Amino acid sequence: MSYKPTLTRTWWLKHRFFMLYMLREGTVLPLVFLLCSLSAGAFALQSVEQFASWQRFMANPWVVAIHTVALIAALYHAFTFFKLFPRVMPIRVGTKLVPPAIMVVGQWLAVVAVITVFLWLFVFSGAAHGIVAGPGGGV
Amino acid sequence: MAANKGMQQALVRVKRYLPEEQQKTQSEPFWQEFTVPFDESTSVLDALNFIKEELDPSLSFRWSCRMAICGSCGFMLNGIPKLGCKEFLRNYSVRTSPAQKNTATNTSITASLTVEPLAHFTVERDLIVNMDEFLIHLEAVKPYLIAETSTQKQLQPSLQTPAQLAKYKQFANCINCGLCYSACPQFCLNPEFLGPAAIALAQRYNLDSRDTGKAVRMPMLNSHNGVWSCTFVGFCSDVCPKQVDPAAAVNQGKVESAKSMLIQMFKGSTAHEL
Amino acid sequence: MNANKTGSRWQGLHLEPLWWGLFSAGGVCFAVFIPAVVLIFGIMAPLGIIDISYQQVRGYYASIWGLMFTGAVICLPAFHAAHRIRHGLHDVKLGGGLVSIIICYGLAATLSATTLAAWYLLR
Amino acid sequence: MQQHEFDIIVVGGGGAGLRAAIAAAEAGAKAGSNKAKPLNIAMLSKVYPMRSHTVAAEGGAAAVTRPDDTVEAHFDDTVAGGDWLAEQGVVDYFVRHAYQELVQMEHWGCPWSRKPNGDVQVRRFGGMKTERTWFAADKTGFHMLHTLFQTSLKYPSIQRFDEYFVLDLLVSVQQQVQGVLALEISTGELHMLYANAVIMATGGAGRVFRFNTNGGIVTGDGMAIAYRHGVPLRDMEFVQYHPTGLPGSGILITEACRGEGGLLVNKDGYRYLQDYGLGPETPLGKPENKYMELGPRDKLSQAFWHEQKAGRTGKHHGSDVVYLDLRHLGKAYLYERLPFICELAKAYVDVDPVHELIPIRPAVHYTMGGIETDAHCETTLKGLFAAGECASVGLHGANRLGSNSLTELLVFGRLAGEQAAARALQKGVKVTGLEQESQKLHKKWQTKLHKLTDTSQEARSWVPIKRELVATMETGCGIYRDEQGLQQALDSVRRLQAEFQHVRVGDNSKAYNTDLLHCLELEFSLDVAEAICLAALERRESRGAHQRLDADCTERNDAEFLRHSQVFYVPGKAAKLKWQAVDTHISAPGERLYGSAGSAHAGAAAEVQREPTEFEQKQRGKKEGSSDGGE
Ligand SMILES: Cc1cc2nc3c(=O)[nH]c(=O)nc-3n(C[C@H](O)[C@H](O)[C@H](O)COP(=O)(O)OP(=O)(O)OC[C@H]3O[C@@H](n4cnc5c(N)ncnc54)[C@H](O)[C@@H]3O)c2cc1C
Ligand code: SF4
Ligand code: F3S
Ligand code: FES
Repeated sequence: MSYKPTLTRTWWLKHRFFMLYMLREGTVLPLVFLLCSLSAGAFALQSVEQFASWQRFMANPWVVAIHTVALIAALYHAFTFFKLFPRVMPIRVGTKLVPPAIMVVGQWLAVVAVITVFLWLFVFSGAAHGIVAGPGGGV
Repeated sequence: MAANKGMQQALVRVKRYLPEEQQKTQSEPFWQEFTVPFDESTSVLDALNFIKEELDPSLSFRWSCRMAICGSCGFMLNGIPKLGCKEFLRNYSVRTSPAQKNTATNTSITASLTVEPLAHFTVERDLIVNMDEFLIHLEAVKPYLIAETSTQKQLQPSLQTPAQLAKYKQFANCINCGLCYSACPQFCLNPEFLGPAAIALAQRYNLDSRDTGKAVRMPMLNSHNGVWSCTFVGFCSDVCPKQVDPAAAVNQGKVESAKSMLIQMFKGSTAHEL
Repeated sequence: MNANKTGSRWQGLHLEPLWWGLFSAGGVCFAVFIPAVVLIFGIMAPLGIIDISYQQVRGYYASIWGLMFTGAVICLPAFHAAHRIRHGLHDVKLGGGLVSIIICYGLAATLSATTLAAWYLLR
Repeated sequence: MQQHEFDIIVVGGGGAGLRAAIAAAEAGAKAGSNKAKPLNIAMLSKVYPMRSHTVAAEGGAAAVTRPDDTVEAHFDDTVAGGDWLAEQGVVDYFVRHAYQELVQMEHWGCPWSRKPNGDVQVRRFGGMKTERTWFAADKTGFHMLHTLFQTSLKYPSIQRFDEYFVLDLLVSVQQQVQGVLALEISTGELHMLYANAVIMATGGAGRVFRFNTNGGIVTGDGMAIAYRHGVPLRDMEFVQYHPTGLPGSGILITEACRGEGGLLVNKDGYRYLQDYGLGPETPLGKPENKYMELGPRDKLSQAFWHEQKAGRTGKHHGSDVVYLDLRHLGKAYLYERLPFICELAKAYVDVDPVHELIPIRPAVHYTMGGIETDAHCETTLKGLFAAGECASVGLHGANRLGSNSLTELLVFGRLAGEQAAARALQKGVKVTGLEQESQKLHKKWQTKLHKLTDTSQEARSWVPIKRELVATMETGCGIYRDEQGLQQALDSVRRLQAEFQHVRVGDNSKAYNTDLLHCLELEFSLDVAEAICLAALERRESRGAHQRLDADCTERNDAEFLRHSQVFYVPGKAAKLKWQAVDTHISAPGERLYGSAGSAHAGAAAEVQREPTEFEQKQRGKKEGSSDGGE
């Protein structure tokens, strides 16, 4: 003499919070594509030709589009992940919690730092050492 | 609460289920609509009491303290788990203008709201769900201080600094309202999942400087139905009326559980004091 | 219920903490490294905003840095993705149990292994 | 009808019920180690234990803790606070056991607020000479209740019957309690539970009044149940108004606000308490025990009444109010010490105490009286014990001091549990004809419930009766009373009792028939209300919370009324009242003075010297040991 409603497969469409949750989980879908592209790139380093064809593949507008989605997904993932981190590993000084906002900002600084390092590696240092695009390189 | 002048009208839709009648007629739970007068201070609980006293005495729901501390009055309000006594009709105003007309009383409806029993629990009648399902999970984590007290110590309180208190205090604020279970899809998908409040309570004791019972609580948390059924949906903390942040408790529990299992592997038996 | 008496080293253990550990580490990498990587290799280079050369990339990748890159940018994120997909399937009431585990983490492991092989072949 | 056998039955899952059940379980386990089996305990509650109204207590629990404090001082405060109507032997026992019980709570994990060095922190409270109130922020009752509930889960011998509504006691022809009859709320089924010892711990009866700090379940059920079996209700006229309830809802703003330094001002911003024998004004941020805002509750509520009459109160949504000022305490301190108050003020009157004044007014809070018990918590009915707010063990006299009640739950909850265990272990309690009695009781209630839910009759709602009852009590038995008003109230209540006979609930279903439950609660409330009115009418003097305005009654009159009132139930007729002597063997009645008048008078109260008993000496020894950890 009782009833128990169960979840339908589409439960997560019923509320904004759950949609955002699924979106967060869904960020890994473009990531998977990116991982495959990168893995292919690693193989393409075997020869200049293969690398060139990999670069052509990467320049395909559809591929660029998916990778743009992957970037947005990565940033959204970062946004959610950084917010969760201080709650999973709270840091206390005496009775006071280190404000989560500080930890969140710290993590974003790390992202910016990594982007800077990569840019430095491929743009500035590359130019400084006079390395130019090889045959078939560059688009 | 009588229908005073200067009061506005709210349309309250309530999910009804009368087990005996519906057993007989093999019918489904149904919706019933009520028009309820309200002012600035009318809580959803006040509205339900108005319905019960003035419109339909058969409407059943739980309540007790009416001050958001006893945890009785959890309902789904417009689909979100909330405490009826801490939510006010004024926050459910109908934004679409012009306001709907209630033909019966010829007054205009300025607020509207749906009330359902807490999700993910078995519904026993109207807005009353089976709370034993919740309590069984709570009891499973041995939620009491486990410590050896020598006779000498028994005469005096143990010391606990404010910093040690701060470590678990937040998790001790749970009022057992069950809202977090209604917010957690993983609990619905796996009703054996210990769930946010029970794990928060386990953490409350695990983190207490006076407690030495962590080793006996960990096997429960380590299991699939323990912390590992959670995917950090996080809605549990969003709806928690007491800022317990059970999602944090569960996910801190994952770190603890991983540690405890590692130690078990290396020690060659179940985790002792960590 | 007293696991202390009957418990062996393995009693009640399961692999979830391992998957979760990989997932978490992968999540950090996803958040911290992937934005830079996808920006450089997936967007800026293909669009010609910056130039990357075969020699330069190969030079970097064939070193120990390439191994670390593979770990942080391919393997860990792959396990992160596998974990989320496995749980996501459960969320929409698909698959489940051992099958999901084998498929999801299996694929992540395969991707990791092949990429590591690619790195090894360069040396 | 299902039947169950137990050794002990506890009715009520609040602080007192849980403490009693644990004590009984421990006593049973001790006895069990040399006997065959431990005692089986049933604990019934009409709500899940953690919903009991103990959960709402905010301020704290009192026990002598600081080295500069003494149990004698706690005794004096309590006895004077109760206007010498407390049973002094009982108070003495209480103050000596208070500390040990709070320490026990600490060992069970209660998250008491602490000093930086890790010692338990104590705060000021109204009517207390020294800081001695233990607290867990401003959710003391909540933390105590949950600690007790969770601790009770350790004891397999305690079997809970959650959401069982107790209807009646099973009493043998030999006038011994043999069990209880309860309604399983989820199914509507009747259960008979048998035991030689029954503990009533059903809480107060505040909901007999309209405007009050109590939750909806505080309807006096247990009082009425015992009363209907001939157990007197004692000192029922003493109903405490708490000076600081929120207008509209009546939700409590704890006395701890004033303990922490909060001020009360009228609409002109004037600290009016100095005009009512509580002055002189204490400087801002320097609260002094027993002065001004830290006077006892009855005096403060009475002061409000006078301000209201003089037109110096403000208005909040149609209610007359005065204001509580906490602003000078600062945000950080408020959030540490009074977080729940900040939450409540925000949610229910939309006021932020950090920046604004909280509108407040007196509200019914506590029933000092209740089921009469002796010093061992046993009632006149053999085997029936009572503890907590439903009981009148004689601790509070004519006015309860804030923070004495939470400690009472522990001290007398434990005592009741132990005494009940002793009774249950007694052999040779011969009872005959129980089967018959049980059948009779079952039949009686079956018929009654059937009548109440008889849908062939026209439904006559209990709602108008309840509304009239609570309004009647508020007008007739308010902060100030007089002959005419009380007589009217008593007549109205008796009329309502008669009208109740025609009530029919519209809902005749079995599962969760809350309409029926509210109706039964109302019937209990009506009996309790009659006792309150009758006792108040007959007490022609002013004492503690009972203040009369009619000529000859405005002063305390020890010659005639230094006595407990006892109201007896007479089936089918008007209740009867008797008077009972008060135990004043330690402290002779003196004048109740606060503020500077009180200080000038300090120590003047006659103290009868006597030899401490062996037990008390032991306690003192413990107490002395305990002082070391102080400030
Ligand atoms: C808002 C508020 C704040 C307070 N603050 C303080 C404070 O700071 N310090 C202090 O010392 N005191 C305080 N008090 C007083 C104190 O909290 C109460 O007196 C005390 O908690 C009562 O406890 P109890 O166990 O007797 O009853 P309760 O906690 O009310 O429990 C009664 C139990 O009996 C059960 N019951 C009742 N009727 C039936 C029935 N017919 N069948 C089955 N079960 C039944 C209920 O389900 C419940 O479990 C406060 C009171 C209020 C209202
Ligand atoms: S954690 Fe929060 S939402 Fe969950 S039961 Fe406790 S108080 Fe309610
Ligand atoms: S909503 Fe559920 S999945 Fe985890 S974070 Fe909360 S328990
Ligand atoms: S009635 Fe107690 S929490 Fe709402």
